[in-house]
Amino acid sequence: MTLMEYLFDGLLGITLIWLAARAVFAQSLFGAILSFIGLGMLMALAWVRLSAPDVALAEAALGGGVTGALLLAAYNRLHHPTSNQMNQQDGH
Amino acid sequence: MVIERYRPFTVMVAVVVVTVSTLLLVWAIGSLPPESPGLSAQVSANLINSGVQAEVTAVLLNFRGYDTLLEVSVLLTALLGVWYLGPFHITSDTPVRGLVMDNMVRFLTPVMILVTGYVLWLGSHAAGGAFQAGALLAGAGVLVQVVRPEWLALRDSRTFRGLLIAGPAVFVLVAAGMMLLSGSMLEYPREHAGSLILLIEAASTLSIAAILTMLFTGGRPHPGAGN
Amino acid sequence: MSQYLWYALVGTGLFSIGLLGLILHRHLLRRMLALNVMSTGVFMIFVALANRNSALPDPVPLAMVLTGLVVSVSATALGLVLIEKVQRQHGTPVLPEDDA
Amino acid sequence: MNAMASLVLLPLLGAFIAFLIPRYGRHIGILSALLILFATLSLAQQISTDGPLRMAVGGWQAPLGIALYVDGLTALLLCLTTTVGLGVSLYALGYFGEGATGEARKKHALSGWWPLWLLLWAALNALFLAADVFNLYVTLELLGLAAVGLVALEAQAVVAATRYLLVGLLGSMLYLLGVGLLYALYGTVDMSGLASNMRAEPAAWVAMALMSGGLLLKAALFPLHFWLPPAHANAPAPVSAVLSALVVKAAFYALLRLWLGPFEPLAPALAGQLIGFLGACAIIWGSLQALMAPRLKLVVAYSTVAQIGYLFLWFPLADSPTGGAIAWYGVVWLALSHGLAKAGLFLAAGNILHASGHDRVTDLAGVGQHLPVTLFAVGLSCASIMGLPPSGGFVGKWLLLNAAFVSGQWWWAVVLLVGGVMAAAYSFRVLLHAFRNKESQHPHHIPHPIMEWSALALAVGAILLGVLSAQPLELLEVGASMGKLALSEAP
Repeated sequence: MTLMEYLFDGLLGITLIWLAARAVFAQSLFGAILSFIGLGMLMALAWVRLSAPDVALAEAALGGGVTGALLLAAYNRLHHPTSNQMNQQDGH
Repeated sequence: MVIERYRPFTVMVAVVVVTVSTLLLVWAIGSLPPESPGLSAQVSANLINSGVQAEVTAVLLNFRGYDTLLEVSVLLTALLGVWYLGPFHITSDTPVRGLVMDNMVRFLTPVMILVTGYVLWLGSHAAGGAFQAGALLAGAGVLVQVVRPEWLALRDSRTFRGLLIAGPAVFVLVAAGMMLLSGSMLEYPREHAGSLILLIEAASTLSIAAILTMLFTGGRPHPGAGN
Repeated sequence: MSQYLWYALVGTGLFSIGLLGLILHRHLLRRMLALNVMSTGVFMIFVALANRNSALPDPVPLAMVLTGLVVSVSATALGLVLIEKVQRQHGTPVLPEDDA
Repeated sequence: MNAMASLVLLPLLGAFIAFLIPRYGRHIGILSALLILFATLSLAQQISTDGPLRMAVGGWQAPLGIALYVDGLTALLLCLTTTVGLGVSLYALGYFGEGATGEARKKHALSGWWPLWLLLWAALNALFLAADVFNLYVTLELLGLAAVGLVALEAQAVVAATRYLLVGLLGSMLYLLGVGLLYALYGTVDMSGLASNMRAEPAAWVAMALMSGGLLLKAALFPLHFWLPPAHANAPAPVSAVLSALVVKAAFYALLRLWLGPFEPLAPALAGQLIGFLGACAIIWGSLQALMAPRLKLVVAYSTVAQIGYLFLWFPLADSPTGGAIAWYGVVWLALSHGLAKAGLFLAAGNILHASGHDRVTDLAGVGQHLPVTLFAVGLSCASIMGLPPSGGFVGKWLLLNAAFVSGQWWWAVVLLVGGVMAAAYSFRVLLHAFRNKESQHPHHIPHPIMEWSALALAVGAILLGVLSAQPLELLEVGASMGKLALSEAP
């Protein structure tokens, strides 16, 4: 491995840890969620570095993408509790 | 960072637990042998009989296909949990609109559908496959749901429920069919392995995408016609 | 330090940060985030350890991680909707007995 | 072979169809239950003549593929699952059927029961059959999510369901990390492969700690039991029955398999004593809480915490050359009879709640007048839980007591006796209130007869397990002695 690669892995790892710490302990919940999405995106990079392109693709789509969207949607619902309840009728 | 007020006892417990577990893990990982081939050799040796050329896909859908069968059922179970918790709620009063968003959706959706097909096909010989393709398609679904929900017009109908269970159901039916044919669950006849895997993957992609989009909306949709 | 070891340690770090958050936080959405960070760490350890041979990584742990990713998204989705219901019933996204 | 696969595939398929066509949910549910019964019986028959069975799924031998394994222990637990499952399915016909009360009346809860319950059933069967630690992880997740979905069918139980989910996720995450370490060490996740490679080394110790910790959390061993009482007490009655009778036991079974198989060379005597001590604490603490609980379902839930404790008394006794075998039969008998008795008790409690609209222990007067069958079910279940002869619970406790004396660890016998007395105390507290007559006042609803009789049938099963123990004992003998893994096909 070249020096560049060492540097890259080192920096990536430290950034991942930093984003994880923010995703868990950031002051604002919204910031925490954004950090988590960022973590998912950078994780994809880490998977590529670990020669796991399958996981990279899935992580980018699932970990960052879908989970991020789910978290943001949940955040929205928690913070705008008045505008839900479109219809209470029960279906089958 | 940090700052909710924690009870000192909780903090103490947390610090002790986390320190001990971290040290144990580092100890364990440090003690692992630095070389381990794992099952690479076995996977490559049997790849020729698996019906696909990509190793990860071969493991997921053939060698350890039973895990994957249960796993798509896990996804469906999560959906059912949400489904029976109550009806669908609109997240904001109006969809996100605007010229930029609108054009983006018009452009991106077909592109994402194309890419989904490509990734699914890619799975047979390179990085890709049903999960990645399904997640991508779900991304398109979420985007449309946010900007132009009327395109999807999610309704609780027999057809929609059929779409949700298609992946797991095809998987189970193939497993049961193989059991009746060859006497062993999920043992594909070698010449048909590739097409059976593709069938399972295609159905799973659609179901995964539908389920993930549904999960994003956070509840059961309203009943529509045809139910 | 070899590459796999470094990433395995980063994975351990993610796991520990998540665990710390899970124990400390009362807000359910934050707990869910912490659990997700933990699972990301677990997956990272899996993939890092699959990289211990000079050639391509062992595909079996990679397949396991893909399985785990889907399971974790499923559980997260169910959890998030449950949290929303808790908030609607109790006015706060915190488990009642934990509220101290 | 086909019977094994059917036990997983049938309920899965049933669940999908029940979701697709909710109108026929109950028909599909009962049909699936009957087919599962048939598959279970033929599997039990098969292994009692041919010995333990191992199946390579997809024709791929371990370590590349996944193996399923059935021996006597597996078969007995599958039989327990099928019996309880059939009883609960019949009960659900009434509970979620016409004239259902409370939350169950809501249509979505009605139609949600069948698909989720069949998924849970598939997960239980798959878990008992698993001989692969990663496959076990997937079944644990399926089990956990289906259980959470079922608990949440009762709107009041949302908080309990959320806590249940978080605890379950933490448990499976710890377990998964352990699996990762084991694979990194030995390049296999097959239990027999692991068992033959296992050596005492750091990563193996840590993996054992992580996996055991995760499973102990799911098995709700004191002090990790905090999540259980609210979830089991607030869920709909048939769900409570399944959770207490089967789901908790599934985690215990997984632990047993791991400690008897892969981790056998590692298990230190000290850990056995520690787990036994926690079991003893669970018995005392759970019984004490049951004695003070204001609601019947909470009494029953805390009783589960205590009864789980008994199962863990096996760990310190297992190593004893003389007492080990006796303790083994004792713990299996306790697990089986508790499964039947607790299912019956929770279903009966559901009837009482259904009839009077509440289940406050001090206001149970009149139950004997209006629900004699249900009260009889409560009585029989309690008899087994207390360990009165000739119930299955008595046989189990008697064997454990013997094992404690024979192995010279008399202190566990003290715990057993104290636990029995306390169980009698909380049982009689309930029964005394329930037997009191009340003037006039009719109950709100008389439960459908099938709800009363299915509860009674399960309770009778718990008693019969003590009387007719020959056949199940014979079945338990199939395979290597005391559930040790004869997992590999003659290497």
